Amino acid sequence: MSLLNTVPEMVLTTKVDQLLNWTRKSSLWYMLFGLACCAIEMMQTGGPRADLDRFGMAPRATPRVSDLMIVAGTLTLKMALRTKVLYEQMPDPKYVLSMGSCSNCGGLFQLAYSVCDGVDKVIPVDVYVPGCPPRPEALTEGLMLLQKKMMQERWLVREPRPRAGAARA
Amino acid sequence: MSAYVGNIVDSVTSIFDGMAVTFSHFFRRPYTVQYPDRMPVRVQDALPYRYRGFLEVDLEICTGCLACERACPIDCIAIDVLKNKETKQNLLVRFDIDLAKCMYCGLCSEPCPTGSIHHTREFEGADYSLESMVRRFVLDPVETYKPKKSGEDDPAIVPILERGMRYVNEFAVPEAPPKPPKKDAAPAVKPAVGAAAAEGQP
Amino acid sequence: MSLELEFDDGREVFATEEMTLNMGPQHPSTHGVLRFIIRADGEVMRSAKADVGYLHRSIEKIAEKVGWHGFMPYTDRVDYVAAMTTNQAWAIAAEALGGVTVPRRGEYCRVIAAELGRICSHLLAAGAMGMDIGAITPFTHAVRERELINDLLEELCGARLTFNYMRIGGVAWDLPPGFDAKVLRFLNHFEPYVDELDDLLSNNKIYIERLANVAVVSRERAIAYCLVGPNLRASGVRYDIRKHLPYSVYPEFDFEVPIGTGRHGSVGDCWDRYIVRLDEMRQSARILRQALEGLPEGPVIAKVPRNYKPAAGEVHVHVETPRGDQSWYVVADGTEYPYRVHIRTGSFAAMSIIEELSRGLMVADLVALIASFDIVAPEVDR
Amino acid sequence: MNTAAIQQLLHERFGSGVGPVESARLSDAVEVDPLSVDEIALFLRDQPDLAFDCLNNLSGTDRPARGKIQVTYELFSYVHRHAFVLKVDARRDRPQVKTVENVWPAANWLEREVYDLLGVVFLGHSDLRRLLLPDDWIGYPLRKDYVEAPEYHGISTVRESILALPERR
Repeated sequence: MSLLNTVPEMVLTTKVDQLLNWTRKSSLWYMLFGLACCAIEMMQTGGPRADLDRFGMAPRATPRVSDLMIVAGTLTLKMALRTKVLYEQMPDPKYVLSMGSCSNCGGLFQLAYSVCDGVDKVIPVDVYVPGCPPRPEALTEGLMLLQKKMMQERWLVREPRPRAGAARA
Repeated sequence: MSAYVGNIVDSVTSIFDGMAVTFSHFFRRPYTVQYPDRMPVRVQDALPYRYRGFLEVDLEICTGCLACERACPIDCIAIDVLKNKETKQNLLVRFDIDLAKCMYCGLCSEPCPTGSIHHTREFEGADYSLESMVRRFVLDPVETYKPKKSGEDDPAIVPILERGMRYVNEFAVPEAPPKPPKKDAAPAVKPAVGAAAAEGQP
Repeated sequence: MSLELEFDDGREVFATEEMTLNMGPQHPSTHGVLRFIIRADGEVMRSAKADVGYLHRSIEKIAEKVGWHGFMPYTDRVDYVAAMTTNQAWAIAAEALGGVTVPRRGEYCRVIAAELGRICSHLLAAGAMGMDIGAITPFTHAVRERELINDLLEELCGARLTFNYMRIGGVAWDLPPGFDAKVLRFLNHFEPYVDELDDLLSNNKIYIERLANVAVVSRERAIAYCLVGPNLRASGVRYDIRKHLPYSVYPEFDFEVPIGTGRHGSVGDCWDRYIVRLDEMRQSARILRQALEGLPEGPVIAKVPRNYKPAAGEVHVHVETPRGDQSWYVVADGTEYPYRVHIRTGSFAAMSIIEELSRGLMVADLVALIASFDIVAPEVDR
Repeated sequence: MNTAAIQQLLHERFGSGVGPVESARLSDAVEVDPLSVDEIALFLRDQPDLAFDCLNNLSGTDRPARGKIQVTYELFSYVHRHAFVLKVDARRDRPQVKTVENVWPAANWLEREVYDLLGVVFLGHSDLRRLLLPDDWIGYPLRKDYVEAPEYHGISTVRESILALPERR
């Protein structure tokens, strides 16, 4: 029973799409993938002041039940291989938010020998949030940008997602 | 037996202690800041003056001295200065800052003589691609700023320079008052990072 | 399946087939990316081998590339939970090599910033410990209090986590106007809060049962494994770099060095390591009050050339960070780049003892053990 | 006890294996033979008026100009509250040092770290594996002549800067 990508575009399907998107965007569960400094800011974002629960976002411990991977911190080469495994374990539809300079492009650790310069070398990234580390409000803004992107997605007539590794090298 | 009862009493009282703290929060002021809506002021305006957000350059007062480019440990600033042979003026043809790579350390804004490069209190810059995070400040080549001996009198530049000098003074070392900007603004050769360290003299 | 009696101490345990568990590197605990390979016999661990390095960012090598001033932002990232003290360690090392004297007001600014950072770090340690044991509430409380300190530090230096506040020769910026009043107001709010955290957590029966008498580290073992800071003091050694190998202006302040007393179990158990941190927060508040009172006037930074070139030499610097004595070994060769920087951090020492301590513990106790050592993964890996 | 007095004691006991006090500005050290460092360490720990019960720091420094890798031991005594720095020079082409793991258990990980990053082999170490880097890493990155590999498991280790325009110098 796969209706995905099969239905021609019409009024009903767009409304169904919008409903689906709205439900998904309002219960975005993110995986706790705190790697380094940004992890502290991510925890602060989940904490009482910024309170991500307002957006229906809750931290999850395992990739199997999460929709979003917030890559918060420096991705080392040793960890990069594991990141790919974790990403592949997440069920579709899945999103990746790259938080902070290190996971955007290596940032200040581009000089290092053991750091993977940018998480987009390993997995496709949907939203980049600049900052070192981004303050909780900046992360919230990035998440809202992701929600906006989700709202524009077409489900019944959607385009195929890019595969892992097909991202801009 | 008494230990058994004691344990139960202990458990109940300690849970009660904890719950008392928890319930007291019913009567405290809510703590959550409802970003981005339902805020009395923008977060940016509530941030302290020293907040190190995104970098910004005021080209009107940039002397093209390349001090910021040299101070940056990770080369996330790129400046190109050309010398115009006819007017003997330096032309700023490129001033790019890679905000995706920047680590917001503030080392670049410290040596700036006029406060041209400075941190703003902006932090909202999330985007779908990295290319959009490069701020390219020079769209058309502009002449670099040359401080006048008699003091600035151009009404278009005075407020910008005032803002810049306020920035410089705020962060300046109290001991050393900010020097007037130097005149020579020829692009210097950047030292190759790591070259000296790689030579192994003990 | 073999049926045999295992432990010598009278506990009768049927040994079942040994099982290898993998914990991490991505896991819900709050200490960064660590991985443990656990060999367990049912619930009882035979050993938990730590596999670290998932956050090895080659900071020591980068020091050889970016120069003396440029390395300061990197020290923030060595221990991001308490970046101020790491800043301070690097500044002290570079100043010692270059023969720079810091103005007194600069030293006071450093102490104020460092002690605020210490409170910040211990708050996270206490909160994360509650969360790892299973109590979520203390964590949110701790994060809430942290926000207040973050606000203060943001006003002081413009960043919430990676401060880059100190410079070689002093601090980058003087205290902003009205800052001391704000810190005092925070302290007046904070000191009762520590008691509240005490109420919420410390004497909770479940909490004590989970922590008391778990993973006891004796005095001799703590020293042999080079445990430092609160972990060492919990084992009953009264040794604090701030007091016994003083640096900066710490000799001018009156504060106590809390040690573990074994109130609910034996000296050196997980509960002691927790309570030492809680007591240290109170002592930090005390130092802060004295520092604000005695704040001298004057410049905050000495004149240091932008092209800093200390003469050749070597220096060993010890600084008391929230995770204990951070030992820096810095070699200069007279150029504008350090020749070698090595950092032995508190978490590194604590990580190395876990394999030995884990023998005979329950699997669930491992999380309590890691939390009680207050391990921050990038501090292990650097 | 100061460094000179300790050097005197060591010299009396071990003879030619113990060098004179080396003064590098701000820090005095005594250089000893790499293959007898374990005996010297045991002596330093067990002699009652020395009682160095804690190995505070152990680090390696590559000195290609001299063809040596220097291992520095920083000792501390919680009994007498005094410190002492011991140094060992290993040959750069075949660096071998006796382990002090049996004397101070803290040396276990510290020596593994030096082995990992500088390639010094500690003879008699119980578990000499890489500590921080992945097991299949090639080379010893803290050596001065280390060259970064272009890629690791298909992940390239360099990232072209977005700022790099063709006309850039």
